[in-house]
Amino acid sequence: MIVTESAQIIAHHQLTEEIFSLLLEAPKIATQVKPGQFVMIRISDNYSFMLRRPFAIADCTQNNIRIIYRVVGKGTKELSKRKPKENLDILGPLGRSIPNLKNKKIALCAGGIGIAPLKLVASKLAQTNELYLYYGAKTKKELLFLNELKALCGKLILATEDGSWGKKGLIVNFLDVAFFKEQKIEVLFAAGPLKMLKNLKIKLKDFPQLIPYVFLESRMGCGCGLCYCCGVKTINGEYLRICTDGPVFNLHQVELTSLEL
Amino acid sequence: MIVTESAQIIAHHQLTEEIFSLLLEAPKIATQVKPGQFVMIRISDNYSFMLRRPFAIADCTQNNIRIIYRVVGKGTKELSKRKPKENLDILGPLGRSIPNLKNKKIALCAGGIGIAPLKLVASKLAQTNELYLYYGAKTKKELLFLNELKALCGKLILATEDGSWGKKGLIVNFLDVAFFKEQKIEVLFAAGPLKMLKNLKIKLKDFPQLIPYVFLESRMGCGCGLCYCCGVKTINGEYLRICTDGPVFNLHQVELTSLEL
Amino acid sequence: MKVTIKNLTFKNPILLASGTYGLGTKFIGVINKMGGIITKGITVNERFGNPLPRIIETPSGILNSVGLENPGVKKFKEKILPILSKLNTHIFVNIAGTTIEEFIILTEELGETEISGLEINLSCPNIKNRQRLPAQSPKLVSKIVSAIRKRTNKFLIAKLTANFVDPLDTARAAIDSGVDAVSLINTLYGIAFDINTKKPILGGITGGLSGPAIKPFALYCIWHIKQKLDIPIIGGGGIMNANDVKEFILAGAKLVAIGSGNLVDPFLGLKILKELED
Amino acid sequence: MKVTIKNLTFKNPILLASGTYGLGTKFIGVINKMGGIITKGITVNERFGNPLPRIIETPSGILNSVGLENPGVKKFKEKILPILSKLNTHIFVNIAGTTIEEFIILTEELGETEISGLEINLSCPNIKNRQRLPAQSPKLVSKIVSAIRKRTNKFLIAKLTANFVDPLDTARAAIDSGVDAVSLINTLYGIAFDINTKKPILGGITGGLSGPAIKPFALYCIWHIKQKLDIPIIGGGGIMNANDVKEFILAGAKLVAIGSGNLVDPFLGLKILKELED
Ligand SMILES: Cc1cc2nc3c(=O)[nH]c(=O)nc-3n(C[C@H](O)[C@H](O)[C@H](O)COP(=O)(O)OP(=O)(O)OC[C@H]3O[C@@H](n4cnc5c(N)ncnc54)[C@H](O)[C@@H]3O)c2cc1C
Ligand SMILES: Cc1cc2nc3c(=O)[nH]c(=O)nc-3n(C[C@H](O)[C@H](O)[C@H](O)COP(=O)(O)OP(=O)(O)OC[C@H]3O[C@@H](n4cnc5c(N)ncnc54)[C@H](O)[C@@H]3O)c2cc1C
Ligand SMILES: Cc1cc2nc3c(=O)[nH]c(=O)nc-3n(C[C@H](O)[C@H](O)[C@H](O)COP(=O)(O)O)c2cc1C
Ligand SMILES: Cc1cc2nc3c(=O)[nH]c(=O)nc-3n(C[C@H](O)[C@H](O)[C@H](O)COP(=O)(O)O)c2cc1C
Ligand code: FES
Ligand code: FES
Repeated sequence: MIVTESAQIIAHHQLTEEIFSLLLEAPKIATQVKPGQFVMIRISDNYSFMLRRPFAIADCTQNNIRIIYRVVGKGTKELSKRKPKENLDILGPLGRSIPNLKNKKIALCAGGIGIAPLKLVASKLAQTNELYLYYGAKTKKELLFLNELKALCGKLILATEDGSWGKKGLIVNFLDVAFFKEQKIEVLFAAGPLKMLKNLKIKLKDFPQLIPYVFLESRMGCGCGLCYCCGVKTINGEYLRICTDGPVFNLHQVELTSLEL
Repeated sequence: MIVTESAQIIAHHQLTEEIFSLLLEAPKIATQVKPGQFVMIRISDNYSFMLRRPFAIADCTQNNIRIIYRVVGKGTKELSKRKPKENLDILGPLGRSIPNLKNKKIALCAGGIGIAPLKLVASKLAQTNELYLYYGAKTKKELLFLNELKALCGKLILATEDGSWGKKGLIVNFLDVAFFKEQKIEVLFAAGPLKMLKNLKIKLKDFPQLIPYVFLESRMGCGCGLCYCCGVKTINGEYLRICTDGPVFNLHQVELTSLEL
Repeated sequence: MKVTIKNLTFKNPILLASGTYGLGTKFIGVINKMGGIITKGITVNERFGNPLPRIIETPSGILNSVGLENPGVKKFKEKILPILSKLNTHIFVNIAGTTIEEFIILTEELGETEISGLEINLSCPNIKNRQRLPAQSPKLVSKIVSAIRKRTNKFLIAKLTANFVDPLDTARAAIDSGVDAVSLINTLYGIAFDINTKKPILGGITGGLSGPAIKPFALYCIWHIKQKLDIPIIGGGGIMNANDVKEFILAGAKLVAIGSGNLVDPFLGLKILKELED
Repeated sequence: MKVTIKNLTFKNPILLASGTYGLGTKFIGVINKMGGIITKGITVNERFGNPLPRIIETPSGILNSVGLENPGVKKFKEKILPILSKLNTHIFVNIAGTTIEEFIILTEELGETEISGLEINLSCPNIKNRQRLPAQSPKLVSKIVSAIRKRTNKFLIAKLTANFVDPLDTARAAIDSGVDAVSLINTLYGIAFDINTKKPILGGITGGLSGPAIKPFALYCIWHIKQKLDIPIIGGGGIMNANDVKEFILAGAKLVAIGSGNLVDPFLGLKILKELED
């Protein structure tokens, strides 16, 4: 059941110049969370920030949830100023869970802050599946949580755009058809910038057997199916709600071009 | 010259449940201040507080100015949350100086937070005049700066509404015609709630010789004569600007009934 | 807090405004406590709505260009109405025709169903290629309302606009033509530009402005009508708390509608109700 | 950043809007750097304005009911004009008649003075007992503008409204009747209630809504006119920074006017200019 909760900030750390980790005590939401879901955070109770901001749930325990976010605009900038002990009004859990998968070989492909939703996905799927993580970022400093991820995934393929760690280049380029075939990888979960998902879509022509799930983003009004403001066009031309039908979609079913923010 | 200044908060103390003292480093304004003047403080740079809030300058040194304020609404409440080291955008100095007076016997009459402007007035006038301070508040706790004031004024008459200190009752009631005559008190400066000024106006019928200056308040837009939003009706029916013609007026010249907020 | 208008009694004066609470199938617990809910605008044919982005934040406001995405009246009757008929409050379906004929079809499709009434959407700014809103012309308002009134006995609300028209004129036309209440103000026209791309930000180019930003203007419109015309008004525009509700009632509204506030907090209706009861 | 319209060249596109920079006698250093200043509205007779309070804050906006307090055109010419004539920028006097005859008097009094032009205030919402604003009727706009145009060669600006009228219609009327530019949007209608006293807060009961709250609507109005009519527009409504200025220019404004922003910061014009130059 979706609820609003006044969540106390337990910890708030700056991980890189732009990326922050926010740990919130939100038991009413935490007890319900499924991987793939997100929350909407109210940045402030004044009207300078009318709209809540959506963030994936990156970690979840009995009482707490963690958000990993990048400062990109005025809302995330303001959020980054919030201090432990302060409270934030959050709405959640929102969106649908990822499908229930067992005994599969699954690839995860994270670009930059796309690691946030995939972290929780990985910790869930790792229990009953074999995971291969493809993880790319701009620089070494932005490759986060490597130890935790190593513990969850059988194999890690890392890349940075500047070559400061792992392979040099965009992570999508390192998805290898031969390897996927050989390892019998059947499912992919990908999260990252729209550009990455577009590259992925092209690349996937070579992976006809793979079921590619992707995390989509769109500007949101309500986050819970009331306003019809979020959406992604399906190949049939209708819109699906990212907030209630997603945020995870089969990449073959959706038109990424409809998502320009 | 009126300027805007990003003033650092040097100290911010809670004096009573509702009253705060705010010390600001504002050299560009401080060097120009004359008693009677005020500043306009921008509560926040977001648009929840479109209008600046006016406050009397209560103390002034080479570099610093002090504001004494009572939390009465959303702006002062927000202001009370600001911490030392933070900056506030202030506009000033605004309004006109009190008249230049020398070798006079002068009474000051402060009701509650009305002590704020009269404090600076007292420290200025004390240099060349003999001062009599009438100071009333709700309770003993709200009678502030008594030591400082004692050092400036030859005589202090104190009153509280609940009788917890000094005389019991409204301070205006203790202005005594016989005493004023006897002491040859020629000028009065009064600051306090509108209700007090109204009582004073009635009372003054008994003091025909006295020149009564009062500090007036009105909702303000600009604080500097641009918007015609502040004002007090004169006995001729025209409006004077409180921000540029005041805030100090001769009580005989103005219609207090025009000032209901 | 009961309010009665004509044959309908509302358990409290708070409605959930059209387009801000979906079709009425979510947060049923909230809906059932409200005076009523008005569905998203329903059109004759299914509409997929405008390209993204459909919503942006403005100072104390929201600009949206959803563009009436909805399943169309047939699917709505088939799939949604059965769910709504289980609700324990007044249900109004917001109908959005682009021609009189369409309004007539919508009325005929919905006029005999189990709903409490229809809100006639004469003022949606998010339809392309439309020169003027019907609610900008008292004549058009009369024509559409009369055509609908002839075909149903249901409670009728005219959703008017305050864009480029004096709503007193259109309110008079609507009431004279037989509606039971008028509802206003809908969103104001709005646009926003991206100064980097130099293009409008919204997928629909222009949008509708709502939220606290428009509240003083919304209050004015209601007060202004009420000075001249003693009619039942459903007031809205920027309601975010119980004090806002009280202001709208002081201005002359009999019922109020929460719009953008529902997006900020889907439980706002409940919270306001609680504040009002205290 | 120079802008030329007809016979006038502005050193930059930023004007100080009527009513928000007094009569032009204060902060001369700021005024001289601007493209121009428009004075507070001047009437035939001295006006003392509305009772207090005259200004209140709304979400991202300001509601004012100053009521055109001003010394009247005679005193203005005598005491203020000599000061203004020393300014080193364009000076426009905002004239506010309540009848055509008054507009004619104002034009005759000011049409031969050393100012750059007149802004014809057809849209001040703060005059009591006025049913409609002149700027709500294209016909009235034509009539007033034509009468003024006949009597002066000065640069003429029509200050229009977006309250209850399509400003495209009135802009067309104004231009066809001979103004050199139109200026909009003036304040929107607004009211606010004190929920304790249950009365309107403003001394003038109703007021004019300005500030960032109305910006998306103001941008819309300008964009909307510009789609159909290629005329010089002075745009304003909620300008608080350089990006806002850019948005208005993208919407189609040739010049912009800072209003409420001057109250928040009398140096805002300078600050925006600096931001634009960087
Ligand atoms: C389901 C979902 C999950 C997300 N999870 C994460 C996460 O875990 N970590 C993270 O860093 N970011 C995440 N994002 C993106 C994040 O919501 C935006 O970066 C954030 O809203 C930007 O706000 P802003 O005010 O700083 O940016 P501004 O650009 O100033 O925002 C302006 C408006 O655009 C919206 N907006 C801007 N960028 C996006 C975007 N990419 N997606 C949706 N709305 C946007 C904002 O919400 C706001 O309404 C997620 C988005 C969605 C839809
Ligand atoms: C020249 C001048 C000097 C002042 N000096 C002091 C001082 O030294 N100490 C002090 O505590 N107070 C002083 N005041 C009053 C102070 O400005 C108000 O208490 C304050 O603005 C209230 O703001 P708020 O947002 O908390 O109240 P709200 O009631 O929420 O404010 C709503 C609006 O009304 C205005 N307003 C409310 N009360 C007043 C008032 N009394 N005068 C003017 N505007 C008001 C606010 O500025 C704001 O725009 C002075 C006022 C003036 C005009
Ligand atoms: C996202 C969104 C969608 C809307 N859709 C509709 C609609 O379909 N039909 C309608 O009559 N009004 C629609 N409205 C207008 C609202 O019902 C309401 O009249 C308006 O938003 C003003 O109220 P507010 O300021 O409380 O939001 C919509 C508003 C928003 C914000
Ligand atoms: C306090 C105040 C007084 C005003 N007085 C006048 C006036 O006398 N004549 C006029 O044409 N406009 C007047 N206006 C309107 C402004 O010139 C401007 O058009 C309007 O405020 C919108 O711009 P803004 O949002 O930047 O304030 C006034 C506005 C304010 C806030
Ligand atoms: S954000 Fe409102 S429906 Fe998805
Ligand atoms: S507050 Fe603007 S003129 Fe005094």
